Amino acid sequence: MTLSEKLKLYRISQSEYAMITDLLDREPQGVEWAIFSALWSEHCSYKSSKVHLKKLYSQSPRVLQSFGENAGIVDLGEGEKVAFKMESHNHPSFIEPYQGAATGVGGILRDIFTMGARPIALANYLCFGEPTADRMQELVDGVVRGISGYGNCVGVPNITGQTNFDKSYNGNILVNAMAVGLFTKDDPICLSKAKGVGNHVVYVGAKTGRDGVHGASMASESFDENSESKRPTVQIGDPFFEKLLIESCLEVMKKDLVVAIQDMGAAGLTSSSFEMAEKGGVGLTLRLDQVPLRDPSMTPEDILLSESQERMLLVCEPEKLETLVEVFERWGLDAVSIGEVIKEPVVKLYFKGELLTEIDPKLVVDHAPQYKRPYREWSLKNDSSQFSSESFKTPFNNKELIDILSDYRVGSKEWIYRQYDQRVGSSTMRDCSSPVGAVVLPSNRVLGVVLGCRPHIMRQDAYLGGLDSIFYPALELASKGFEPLAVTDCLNFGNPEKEEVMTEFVASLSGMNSACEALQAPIISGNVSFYNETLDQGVTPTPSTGLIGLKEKVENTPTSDFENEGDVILLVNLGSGFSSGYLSEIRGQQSQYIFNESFSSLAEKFKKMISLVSSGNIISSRVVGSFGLSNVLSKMCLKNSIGAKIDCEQDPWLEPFYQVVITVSSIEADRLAKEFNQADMKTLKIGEVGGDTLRWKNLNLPVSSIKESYVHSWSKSFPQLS
Amino acid sequence: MKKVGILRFPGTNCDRDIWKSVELKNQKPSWLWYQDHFNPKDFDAFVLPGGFSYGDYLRSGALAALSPAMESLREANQKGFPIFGICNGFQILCEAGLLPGVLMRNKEGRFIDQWVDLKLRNQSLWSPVKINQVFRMPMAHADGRFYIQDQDYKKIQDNGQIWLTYENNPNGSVGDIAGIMNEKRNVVGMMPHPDRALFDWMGSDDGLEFFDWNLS
Amino acid sequence: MKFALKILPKTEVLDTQGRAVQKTLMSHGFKLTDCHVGKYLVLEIEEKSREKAREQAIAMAEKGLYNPLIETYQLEEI
Amino acid sequence: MKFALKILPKTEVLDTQGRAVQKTLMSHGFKLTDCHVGKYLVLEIEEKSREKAREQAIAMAEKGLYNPLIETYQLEEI
Ligand SMILES: Nc1ncnc2c1ncn2[C@@H]1O[C@H](COP(=O)(O)OP(=O)(O)O)[C@@H](O)[C@H]1O
Ligand SMILES: [Mg+2]
Repeated sequence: MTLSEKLKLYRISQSEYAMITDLLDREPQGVEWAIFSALWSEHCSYKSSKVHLKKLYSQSPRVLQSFGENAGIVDLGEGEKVAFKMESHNHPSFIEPYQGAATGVGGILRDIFTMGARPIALANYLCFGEPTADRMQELVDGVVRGISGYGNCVGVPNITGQTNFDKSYNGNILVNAMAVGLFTKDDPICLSKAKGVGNHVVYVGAKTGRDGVHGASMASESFDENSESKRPTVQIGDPFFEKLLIESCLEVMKKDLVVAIQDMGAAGLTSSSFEMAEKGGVGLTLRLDQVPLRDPSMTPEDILLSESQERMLLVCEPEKLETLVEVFERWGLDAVSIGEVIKEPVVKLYFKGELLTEIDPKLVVDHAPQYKRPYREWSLKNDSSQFSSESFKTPFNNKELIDILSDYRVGSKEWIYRQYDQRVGSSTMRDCSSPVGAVVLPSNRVLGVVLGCRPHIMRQDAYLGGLDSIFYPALELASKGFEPLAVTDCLNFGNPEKEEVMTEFVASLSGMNSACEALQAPIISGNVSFYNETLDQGVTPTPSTGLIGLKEKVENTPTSDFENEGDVILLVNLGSGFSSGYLSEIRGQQSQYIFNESFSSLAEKFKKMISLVSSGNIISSRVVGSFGLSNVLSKMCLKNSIGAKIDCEQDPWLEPFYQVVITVSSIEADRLAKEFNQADMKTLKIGEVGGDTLRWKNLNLPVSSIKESYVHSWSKSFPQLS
Repeated sequence: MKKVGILRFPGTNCDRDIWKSVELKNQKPSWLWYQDHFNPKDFDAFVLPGGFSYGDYLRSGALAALSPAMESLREANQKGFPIFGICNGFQILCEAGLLPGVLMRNKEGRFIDQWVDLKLRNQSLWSPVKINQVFRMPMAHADGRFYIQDQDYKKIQDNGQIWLTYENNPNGSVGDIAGIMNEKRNVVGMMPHPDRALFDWMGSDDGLEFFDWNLS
Repeated sequence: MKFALKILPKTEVLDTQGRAVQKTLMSHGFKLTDCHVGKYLVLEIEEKSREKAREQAIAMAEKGLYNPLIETYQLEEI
Repeated sequence: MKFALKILPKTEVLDTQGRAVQKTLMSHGFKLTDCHVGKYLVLEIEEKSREKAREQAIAMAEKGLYNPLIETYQLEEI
C-alpha cells in the first residue's frame, strides 16, 4: 500500500501524518495506524470543536462533574445527584435505522451507568426529512422502533422528546438520545481514571465481533455515492444484555470492587483503554488475544477498533478480582482480566506474546490535533426597523387553522411516543404527552426533563436559535415550576471545514452559552456531530439541548390543558420580541424577527415565574411556541375536549420571545394577574375556558375538528405507518 | 407482616416497582432469583413482575418459564399459594402452563403504552376488589393479545376464570381479556400495570387495591 | 449434526405478522393468496449419531422452543 | 406455488436471540455448539409457472422481506 492509500484508508490527513511522525519520532507502524485513525477522528478527538467547547460556561456550585467524563453530574441536595448526557447516532441510523437508533440509546445509557448512576429517564430528539423523501417512511419507522425496542426492554422510561421535519434532513436524519441517571445517598460516583499499579484491567460483557470496525472515523465524514461500499458490519444492540450489564455494573460499584470504569463506545477498546490510562497518568499492558471474540479470525486491528455493543473496561484490585468475577457470573456475564496497570505511562499492546506497540497515551489522546477552523463573526439578522406585526398578516379562520393543525410538522406525535414505555420505574409524573417530562425522586421532589432547539428558529438566525435552544426549554420548565439546573447538548452540524458551517456553529454556541450564563444553568455534558452532510447538502444547524429542572414538591404542578369551564385564560409576557415564525417559512414569506430583551432580565422573570407557579393556583400552563397563540390554544383544548372563547389583539400566528398561556380559576384571576404584573411580567386576560368550540376573531371551530385534524395529521403523511 | 416473594428473571425490569408497591401495603418483599429453588412455605404470596425476561427472545416469557425458580413456583401453586403475574409475569405464567392461553403480538403489531379502563369480572381467591368495579391504569406491552382456543375460552368463561376485561380493547385480545385466573383461583395474571397507578401524581391510584391482598 | 426447526403459527390462529406482510406485498402489486410468518431456528448439536441428534432436537422443541397452543413445527436436518 | 423464505442473521452479525436461546438450552443440559434464530416466511404465490413464481418470491425478498445489511436468506419451494 502506498502512503497516500494508507492515509486515505485510515482517514488521516498529510499534516496529521506529519504530526504523528513527529510525535513518535518515527513512522507509525502496524496497529498504530488504526489507533491514530480512531482517536484522532473528529468523533473521538473533537478536533474542530474543542477550542470552542473549552469556553463554555460549565461550572456552578451544584456541578460535581463537568466535561471530561462520561457524563456530567449535578448535585440535587438531600443526598441525590443526577448524571445526564445526550448523544447523537445520526450516521448509523441513516444506514440501518432500527439498529442505529437502538445502539444510540444503548450507548448513552452506558455513559450514565458507567458513572454509577441508575438510569431513570430517556428522551429523544429526532429530525427527519419530508415524508415523501426517499426512504423517509422506512427511516421514521425504523428509528422509532429502534428506540422503543431498546429503551422498553432495558426498562428505562422515555419521558419526553421532540420531532422535527425539514427538507434539509432528507439525506441526513438526526437521532439524538438523552439519558438521565440517579445517584441516591450511598451510591458512589465512579470515574474512568485508571490507577493502582498492578491492578487488573478487566473486560466485561459481550464478546467482540467485527461490528462497526472503522465506525468512528466513518462518522467523521460526509456521505457520498461511495458510502455504500464503506459500510462496516452493522452494530447490533442487545438491550437484554445491556440490562444485565446495568444491574451487574451497579452492583460491583456499590460493593466497591471497581477502581475505574469506562464503557467501550466509539473506537471501542482503543479509546477506552487509552483514555483511561491518559486520565490516570498511568500505563497499561493489554493482551489482545485474551479479549473474548465472537469470530476467532479477528486481527488485532479488528479487536482494537471493534464497536461491538454492551462492553465495559474496568480496573480492579487483584484481591477483589474473584468477587468481581463472581458478581458478573451471577448475572450471566463474562469478566476476564486482559491486562494490568503499570507505572510507566505507556500503553503496551500484546497479541499472542508479541509486543505490537507501546505508545504514551498522551500522544494519542492529549496531543490530538486541535483546529481553529475558519469562521466569520456573526452579524445578527434582526433588524427591528423592518419588523412590525402589521407587515405580517396571514388570514386566520377555520380553514387556515385546520390546515396548520393537520400538517405533519404540527400535528400529534402520539404515534411515536405510544411505542415508548413512558412509565417503567413507577416514577413518571409527566409523560411524553406533556411539554415537560417529569419523574418523582425518592426524596419526593420532582425532576423535570425537557429538550430544546427549534430548527425553524435556527434557520432564521443561528445565534438567535442558540439562545432559543436554552431559553425556550428553560421557560417550559419554569412554567411548570421547575428551576432549570443544568444543560446537555448535542451539536449537529455539517462539514466544519466549510467556513459557513463553522460560522453558524460558533454563533449558535455563543447564543447558547449566553443564555446559560444568564440562567446560571451550566452546560455540563454533550456531544458534537459534524459532517451531517450528503452530496454537499448540509442539515439545518441543529444544536439540540436537554435541560433538567428541579421542583421541591409534587403539588402545584400545572397541567398543560384547559381543565374547567369558566377558568380564566391569562397571557403572560416575559419579553417583547417576536418572530414571523414557522408559518412565514412554510408560506414562503420573508421571515423576520426582533429580540431585544436583555438576557438577565429574561432570566430574572423566569425566576419569578417559577416562584409564582410554585406558590400554587396556576391550573395549567403552556409556553407559546411555533405557530403562535393559535396553535397553543388549540392544543390546550385537546385532552379534556373543552373549548374557549378568546378576545385578544395579538396576531394568532406570531411567535413571541416569550409568552406563557396560563389558566386560573375566575376568583383568583385578578389577584394572579396583578401578581404577575407586579413581577414585571405584563399579563392580560385573553379569554375564558368553556364550551365545545374554540372561538376567536373569525374562528369558530369545534374542538372535535381540532382533535381530528391534530390526530389525523400523522396518517395523512405517513400512510404506511399507521 | 405478610411475606411476598418477588421473582427476578434476567431482564425483569419492574422488580423494583413491585417491591415499592408491596411495601406501600405494609408487606415484606424478598427477592427470589430465577436460578435458585425456594421453599414456598417461607412466604405468603408470590409476584412475577413485568419487564422483558430474556429480552422477550423466542416468545415473551418462554425462556423464563424454564427457570429453576419456576419449579418451586409450581410447588407453591400445588399448595394453593397466591401467585400474581403482571405483564411479562402474566406471559411467563401462561408459558409455564400455570394459566391457560397465551399472549401474542398486539393486533397492530406494535408496542403500545396507554391508559386503559379495566372491569373486574370475577373474583380471585384473594383479591379483595368488587365485581364490575372499573379501574384505570397504564398498560405497556407489545405482546398482550390474549389468545385461547374457542373451546377453552368457553371453559374459562363458564368457570368464571375471566378476571379483568378492557373497556376498550386495545390489542385484539379474545373476549377483551386483560387478566385471568386459574381454576383454583389462586393464580392470577394481568397485562396492565397496577404498579404504575399507586398515587394521584402517576395519573391514578387505582392500582393500590391490587396489592391489598386479603390473605388468610 | 445440524438441525433446523421451522415454526409456523397454527392455521386457526390469527397470524398478525403474516397478514401485515401480505398486505404490504400486495400493495406493491405482488399476487399472494396466503402468507405466514414463523421462526427458523438452527441448532448445531454436539452429537455424531443422526438418530440421537434428532431426538435431542425434538426434546429441545418440546422443552419450549415452540408453543403447541399456537404453533406447529417441522424438523429438518441441514 | 408455495415458497418458503428462510431468513437468518449473517454470520458476522451478532445474533442476540440465538445467544440467549443457546445459553438457556445449555443450562438445561443440551449440548449445542451453535444456535441461531431467524424467520420463516411462507409465501403462497398466485402463479402457475414455477420459474415465474420463484422470480416473484425473489423480488418480494429483495423488496424488503429481509434486511441485506444484517440478514441472508434462502428460498425453498414447498
Ligand atoms: N420523539 C419523541 N419522543 C417522545 N415524545 C415526543 C417526541 N416527539 C414529540 N413528542 C411529544 O409530543 C408532544 C407534542 O410535541 P410538539 O408538537 O413539539 O408540541 P409541544 O409544543 O407541546 O412540545 C410533546 O409533548 C412532546 O413531548
Ligand atoms: Mg416540545
